[in-house]
Amino acid sequence: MYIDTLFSIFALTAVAGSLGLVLFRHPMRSALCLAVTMISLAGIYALLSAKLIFLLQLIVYAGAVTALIVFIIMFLNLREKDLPEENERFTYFIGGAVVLIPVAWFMIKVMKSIPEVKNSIVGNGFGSIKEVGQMLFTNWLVPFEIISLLLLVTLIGAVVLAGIRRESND
Amino acid sequence: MFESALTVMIFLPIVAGALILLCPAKGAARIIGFFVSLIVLMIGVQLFIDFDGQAGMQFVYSTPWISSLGISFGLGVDGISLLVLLTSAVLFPLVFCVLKEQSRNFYANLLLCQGAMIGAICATDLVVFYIFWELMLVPIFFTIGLYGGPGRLPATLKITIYTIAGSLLMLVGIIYVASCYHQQFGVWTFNMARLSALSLSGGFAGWAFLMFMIAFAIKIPIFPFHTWLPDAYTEAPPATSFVLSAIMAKIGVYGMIRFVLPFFAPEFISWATFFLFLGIIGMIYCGIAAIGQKDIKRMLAFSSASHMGVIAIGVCAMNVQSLTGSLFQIAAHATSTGVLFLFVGLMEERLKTRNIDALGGLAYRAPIFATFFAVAMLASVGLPGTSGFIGEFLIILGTVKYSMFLGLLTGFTLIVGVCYMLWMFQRVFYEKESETTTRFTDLTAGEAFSFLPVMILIFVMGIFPQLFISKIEPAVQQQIAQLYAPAQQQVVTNEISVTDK
Amino acid sequence: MIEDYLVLSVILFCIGILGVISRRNVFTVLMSIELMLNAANLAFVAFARLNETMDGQILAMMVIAVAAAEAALGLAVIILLHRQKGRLDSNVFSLLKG
Amino acid sequence: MHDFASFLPLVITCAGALLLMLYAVCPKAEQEKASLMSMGFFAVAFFAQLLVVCTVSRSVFPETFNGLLGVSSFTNAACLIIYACGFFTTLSSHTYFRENHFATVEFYSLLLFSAVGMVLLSMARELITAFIALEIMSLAIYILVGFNRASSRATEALFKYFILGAFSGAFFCMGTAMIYGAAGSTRFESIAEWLAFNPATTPLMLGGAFFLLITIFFKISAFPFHAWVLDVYDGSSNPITGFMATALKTAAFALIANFLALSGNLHDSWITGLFWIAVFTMFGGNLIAIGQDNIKRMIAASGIVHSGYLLIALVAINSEHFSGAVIAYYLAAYSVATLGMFAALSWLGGEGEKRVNFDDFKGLAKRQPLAAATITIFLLSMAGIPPTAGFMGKFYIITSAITAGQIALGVLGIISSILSMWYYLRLIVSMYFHDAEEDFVVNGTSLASISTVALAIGTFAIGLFPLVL
Amino acid sequence: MEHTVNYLVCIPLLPLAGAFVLGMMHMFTCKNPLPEKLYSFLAMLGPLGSLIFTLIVFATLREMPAESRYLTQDLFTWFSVGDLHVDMGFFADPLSTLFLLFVTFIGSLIHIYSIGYMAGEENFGKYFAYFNLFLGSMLILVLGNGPVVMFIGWEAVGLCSYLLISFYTKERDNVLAGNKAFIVNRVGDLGFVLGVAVLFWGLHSALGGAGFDYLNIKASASSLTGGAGLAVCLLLFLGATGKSAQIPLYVWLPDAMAGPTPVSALIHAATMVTAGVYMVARFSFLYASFPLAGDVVAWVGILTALLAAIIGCFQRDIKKILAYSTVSQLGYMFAGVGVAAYSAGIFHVFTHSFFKALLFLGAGSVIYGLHHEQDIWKMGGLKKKMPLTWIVMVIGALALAGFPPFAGFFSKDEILFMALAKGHWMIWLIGVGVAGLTAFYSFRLIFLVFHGEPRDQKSYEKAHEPPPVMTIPLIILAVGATFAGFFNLPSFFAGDSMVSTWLAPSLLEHHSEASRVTEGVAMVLSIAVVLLGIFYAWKTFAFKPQDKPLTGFAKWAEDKFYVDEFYNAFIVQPWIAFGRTISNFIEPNIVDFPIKGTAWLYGVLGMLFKVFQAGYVRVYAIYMVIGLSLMSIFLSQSL
Repeated sequence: MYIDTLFSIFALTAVAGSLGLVLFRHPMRSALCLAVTMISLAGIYALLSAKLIFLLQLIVYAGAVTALIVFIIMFLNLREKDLPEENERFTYFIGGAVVLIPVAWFMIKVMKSIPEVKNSIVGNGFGSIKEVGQMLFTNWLVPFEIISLLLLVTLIGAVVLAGIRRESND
Repeated sequence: MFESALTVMIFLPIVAGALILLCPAKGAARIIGFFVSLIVLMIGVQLFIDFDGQAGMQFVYSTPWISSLGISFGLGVDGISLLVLLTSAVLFPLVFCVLKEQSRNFYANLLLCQGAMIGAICATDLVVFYIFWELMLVPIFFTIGLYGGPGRLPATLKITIYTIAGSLLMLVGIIYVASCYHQQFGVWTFNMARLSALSLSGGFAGWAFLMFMIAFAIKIPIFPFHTWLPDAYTEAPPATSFVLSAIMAKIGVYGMIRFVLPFFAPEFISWATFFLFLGIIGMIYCGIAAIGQKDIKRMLAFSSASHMGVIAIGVCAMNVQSLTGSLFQIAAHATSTGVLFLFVGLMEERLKTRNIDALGGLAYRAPIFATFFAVAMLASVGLPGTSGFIGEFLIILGTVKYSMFLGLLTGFTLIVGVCYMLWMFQRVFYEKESETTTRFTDLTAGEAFSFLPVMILIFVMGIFPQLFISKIEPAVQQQIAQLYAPAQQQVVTNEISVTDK
Repeated sequence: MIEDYLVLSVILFCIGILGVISRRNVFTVLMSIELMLNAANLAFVAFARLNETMDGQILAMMVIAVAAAEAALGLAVIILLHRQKGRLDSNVFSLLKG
Repeated sequence: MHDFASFLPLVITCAGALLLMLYAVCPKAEQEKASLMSMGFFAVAFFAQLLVVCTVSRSVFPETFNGLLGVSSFTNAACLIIYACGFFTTLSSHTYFRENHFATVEFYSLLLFSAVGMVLLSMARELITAFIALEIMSLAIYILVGFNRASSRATEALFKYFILGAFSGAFFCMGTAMIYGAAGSTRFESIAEWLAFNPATTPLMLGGAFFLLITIFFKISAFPFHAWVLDVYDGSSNPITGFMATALKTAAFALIANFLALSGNLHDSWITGLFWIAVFTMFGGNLIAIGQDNIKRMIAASGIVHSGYLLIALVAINSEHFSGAVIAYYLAAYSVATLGMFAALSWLGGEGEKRVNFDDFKGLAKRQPLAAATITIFLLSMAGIPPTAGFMGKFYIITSAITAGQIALGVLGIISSILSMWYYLRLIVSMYFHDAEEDFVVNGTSLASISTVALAIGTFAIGLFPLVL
Repeated sequence: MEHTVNYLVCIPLLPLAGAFVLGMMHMFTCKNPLPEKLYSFLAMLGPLGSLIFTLIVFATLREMPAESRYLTQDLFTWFSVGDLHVDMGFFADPLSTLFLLFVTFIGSLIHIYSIGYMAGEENFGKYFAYFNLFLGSMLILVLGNGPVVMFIGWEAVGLCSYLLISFYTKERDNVLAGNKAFIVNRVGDLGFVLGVAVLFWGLHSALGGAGFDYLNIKASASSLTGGAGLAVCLLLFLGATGKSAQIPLYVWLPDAMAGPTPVSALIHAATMVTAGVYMVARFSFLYASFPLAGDVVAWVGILTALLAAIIGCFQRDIKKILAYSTVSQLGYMFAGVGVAAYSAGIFHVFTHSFFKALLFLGAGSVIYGLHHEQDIWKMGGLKKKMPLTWIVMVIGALALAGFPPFAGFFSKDEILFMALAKGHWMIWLIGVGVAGLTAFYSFRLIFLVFHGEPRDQKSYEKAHEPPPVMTIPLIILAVGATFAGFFNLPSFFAGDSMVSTWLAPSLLEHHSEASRVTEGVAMVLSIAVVLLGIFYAWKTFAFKPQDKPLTGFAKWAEDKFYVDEFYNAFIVQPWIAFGRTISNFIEPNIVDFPIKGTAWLYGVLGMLFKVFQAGYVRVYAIYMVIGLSLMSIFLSQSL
């Protein structure tokens, strides 16, 4: 089926991207790999009939967040000597993988416990902007509202931490 | 006696102590402390006079505190606690009279300590008991740490952590007992009398029993839980050593009689021989250790531990005579060894040394002091006619009933005591005068008059012990009867596994 | 099969964890965390598909928002760190220890 | 009273946060005024909450906010604690920033924001709401931790806390996803319904709860997710450390208790796990605390131990009639003592927190007897010496454990509290039994000293009149 | 018959009150002492008052019919716990009255003597305070209505003994001797207390809560079963060996001579040391029912007599010789009571108190005259300088040696004869041998001190007869030592055994009859042995005796067979060494080890965990992941 084929492609890209993200030494390359993963995931969301999420993933993640990260990397003007050597990262990666085997095994076991459902595109309203939006503003109003608080906090935080500060006792 | 007499006895010193801490006047502290303790003494004596030996728990005061767990602020006195209470009420003014201690802080701590101790003695609710029981350690910690000798820091940490370790374990025991009651009767209560209906054994109860026992064994202390004692008693200022040995250790014995016997009767009966044996080992071991000491206070510390071993033996022998003996000895020991600590304090105050080898010939320079010291010492070795004899005799008599062999071993207390005491007395008071001793001055009239009541008490307790015994004996009879009575409500406790699925 | 999606989510999640523990570069660590959040999102969406309720998608949306906020703050932190030491090696920041 | 009244304190805090944020923009804004304002907001919120506790007898309609937020006596108690913590933290901050000059108005705004997050967290009856509240709280706290940009220690603390916090947050998401997969909803109500017919050991539910718990364990610094706590406490400023140690823990415990109390089913399936976590947390914390020379690190480590005690209570909670009273009481007792400690440290720490080690406080009792006495009271309370609140808290916890049949846990808890005695006493020894090496000059009476005394009195008051129960 | 009187208490109370008054006076004025006359006067009031009351008691008892001849006075309940009910009360029967009589009488005499002996001493007042205290205690011991009250006196006399032995406290040896006396006595007291305890538990059902006094004990004694009864007897006898210096606890008595000589006379010869005999006699009803215990008593007694006599033959110190002779004579007494010849034993106590007090006081005069010289090898020829002392000493020695018709002869012979009559011929044989040794050493003393040439000219020059206040008591005692024996003239000499008859109601005695011929032969034999002893002493020491170092057995005997050294090496030193070991090693390193070890372990783990806090954020993440991993493993099992 084409869904499965597409899934395989997206999945492989996503995994490859994520591996690249983790293993590339320079953050710029990692950031690009992250973008690849994000985009693959967006495709997967589409396969899962989550239209709105598909859009958001592309706009917010692949777009805004990755761009922001890339921007900051450029902004900081990182040179080779600023970056840690990290020759040991493969050792840690493999060691970590060994440690993680039980976790992964556990999680996969958990995930595999679900009933076998074949994925197919669900038509109509499922996952569309209107339906999701309706739910968001009725049932899920509270989280939506408090996310605004969260963003406010982030705003202040970014200003306080990285912005110009007017010292209190000037 | 007015209804809230006990409450006053507890909180008057505590409040006065807090006030002393807050008020800046330095000189007044000692006088305030003295008068407060005097008031407590008068209430205590009046209480003793009004006490009716046959009437069980008296001067009861109770007000609910935490109702969801059935905890109430309950106070009362019965034959078991009477003498301990009397001791802590009567001997305290002495501390304020004789020692010229440093600061108001010190007196405040002493008053807090007295309040807490009286609280622990009078409490009829286990939680209230526990609170006071722990509370009384705090002033001890501070007085040793602030006013003790050169090795005070390790000593005070050791006594504090060691005894708290024991008592915290007891807390588990207390809660366990109450929860057993809850399990069986469906109500929460920490009231001693109601909990006495339990007679726990088996399963976790055995551990709970040991938790109680170890807490009290550390406080008493019973061998081998005594290792905090020599350091603490030696490094503590004299008043604190006095309080520790004269009263605080006794509350351990009191607790054992009051709580362990009724709650864990079957366990206690089956463990009694073991603890009795520990008491004997402690008595002999500490008695022998006392011989090797060069520091007179350290020697007294070991002596005190040795005597406490005897008192513990009396409890473990579990009959009317031995138990009465133990209770009587609680008061008697305070008048003898406790007072000896004060004497040594005086001596140290004047001579700045406690080293036995540096002393000698004190008796020639200070006959009154020597006489008083000798009286207390003889009481401590249990000379008939002094307070020390009755208790020791009853304990030995009772232990002989428990077991001839153990009785024989207990009898060795007669010998071990005199060995170190006489040798010490010889080197300190007799022989040639040493250079240090020439600085010594005899007791002043004030000091002599302060100690005189205790000296009289030593003889009164030796010659008219029935005054005291008649008030405590019925309660002891009842306690023993209850111990051996087939438990009316045997609680079978199931082993509760570490985790429940 | 839905579970394939979930397994993918698990794999990404684990790779994210590996990123956090194997890297010293602060940027990469931050991105690894983003990856983990994405993996969780994938699980949300997959479960939403499985349960055929859209709640999961809304949840995923929320997570995206939170992840964005976190990323923003994280970048601010990185700027701060860079100002302090001029380096982005996480091991450089070990003043507090013991 | 109206249902919304229950949310009034939250609204007040939130409004306060926003107002202060706006005030920060004002060019004449002064941080000292801001501190007084936030003090006022916290006080008003506290009394509003008190009013709510005393007057609202009905519970909120389940339909309100679609059941995503809920109010119970336990959340009320937790909110009270959070507001009080906020109040006393502002008091301490007010004094702290007399000698440390890096505060701005935003500081107080963020403080209020984090309180909002905490309150939301304790009220949340839905997982993603909880997650967002958690993030509000955490992000605000991260910023507060790193507020002193000039200090490399603060920055490092911020960095560690942020990375690890975000890392653990991802687990929360994953857990939520799994629970959503299992129960089809993330609302507590629906989960409880689902659990009524399905075992809690259904793999997805088990895994979901597991990942959720990991995040909470991280926030309450349970072993082995504890390692950050020392460094972060060490690096952040005194008032914030106090706030983190108390309010944040309260909120996190409120969430975990609410969650586990969903159904007996769920709780029972976690007893074994919680048991071991509690044990390791208590003992690990103790062993870390023993080697510390820095008071803040010591308190951080002791905070781990206290989390262990609270986990005991979690093991022992009875989900049939969950009131959370034991947990709330212990949190209150712990908060009072810890806040008091940090208030005193804010007051005595001096410029740039120059006095932080045990040795720095040698002889304090001779120079500042009142301060030494109050610190002693707090330490005794933490150590659980009667008649302080800490003792009663410990007493309730052990009682609840034994009542629940967890005797071994009770015993281990007690053993751990024996072990903890050493490092508490060590500071007292330092203060009282050594001679002073400096004068401990502090500039006059300050709000922190007042709050120290008030909290010291509170320690006894809570201990002697445990009204919560 | 009315048995309750109200004046018994006065007998012990008067000296005790005297002791209190004197003690207080001395304590508060010891820097500038009051005149000695005042002390002397006050000190005499107590003993004399007691003597008068004793005489009243005696007279009252004589009025009573022999079967129920006793007086009691219960003051108050001393203590009453459970079944145990002890009244503070006094009890006078013929046995105690006999003791009262000679204690008060000799006590008074020695008080008078002391006034002279102690004149000019530093602690004159203290001495008399102690002396009065002793007398009061001894009277409590004798008068107590039961074993527990008796124990007050029993311990108090031990205390006085301690105080008076170490009277010259500046010398370490004196105090050590005092300590030794007290501690050894305490070992005995252990036996006493345990004996009383076992006795009580043996009888408590029979007593049924009645007072634990002699009358009730005697009434219910039959309920005492075999093992317990034997244990009671042996334990009580252990007490007696302590107080009365028998094997194995005799070692303190010779050292006790460190005290002033009148003290030795009164306490360590005449009165206190006989308390053990009194006690055994008091419990004669028990010892009579458990013959095995009696045998033990008799054998211990006679062996002590032999051992002490042998040692006594080789001592140089005049007081040590007398001390060993006291031990030896006490051995006789125990042999007597052991073979159930209670009245004979008690009678020997009675006569012994006269002649031994006489000998000690005489020795005291010699010492006083020679300014505290005690070595008999440095004396000699004192007959001329101190004729009166010489006469009384010779009387004393004859009485001690058991030469007829002096007091010792009748009492000792009675014991020996009773032993023979009851079939204990070995005891008799040893007893006779000891009699010979006794004669030898007592006359060795006489000859070396009073006869021959003065060996130390300097002290001889200064020697003088003591003042009358000392000599008058000597004369009175000499009269007593001469004639006291006639109080109990046996039927062999057509006497009426007055003392035995008097004592009969108090003692449970079965008289065994033996033929007059046996009695006569035994008597002649013992007199012959005594004469042999005196003759040998005369031959060896009367003319130019040689003070040469002893060798072999004699050396052993002179060094007391190294018993002290044995005790020292195997009990005292290990005890002290053990004490030091405990405090230096065992306590800190073994008993305290769990505590210290825990603290150490705790510290080490703390350091370890400090290392774990590495400070790297990645490491912390790794901890989390490891934890996660372990928990996953754990949880996987339940999937």
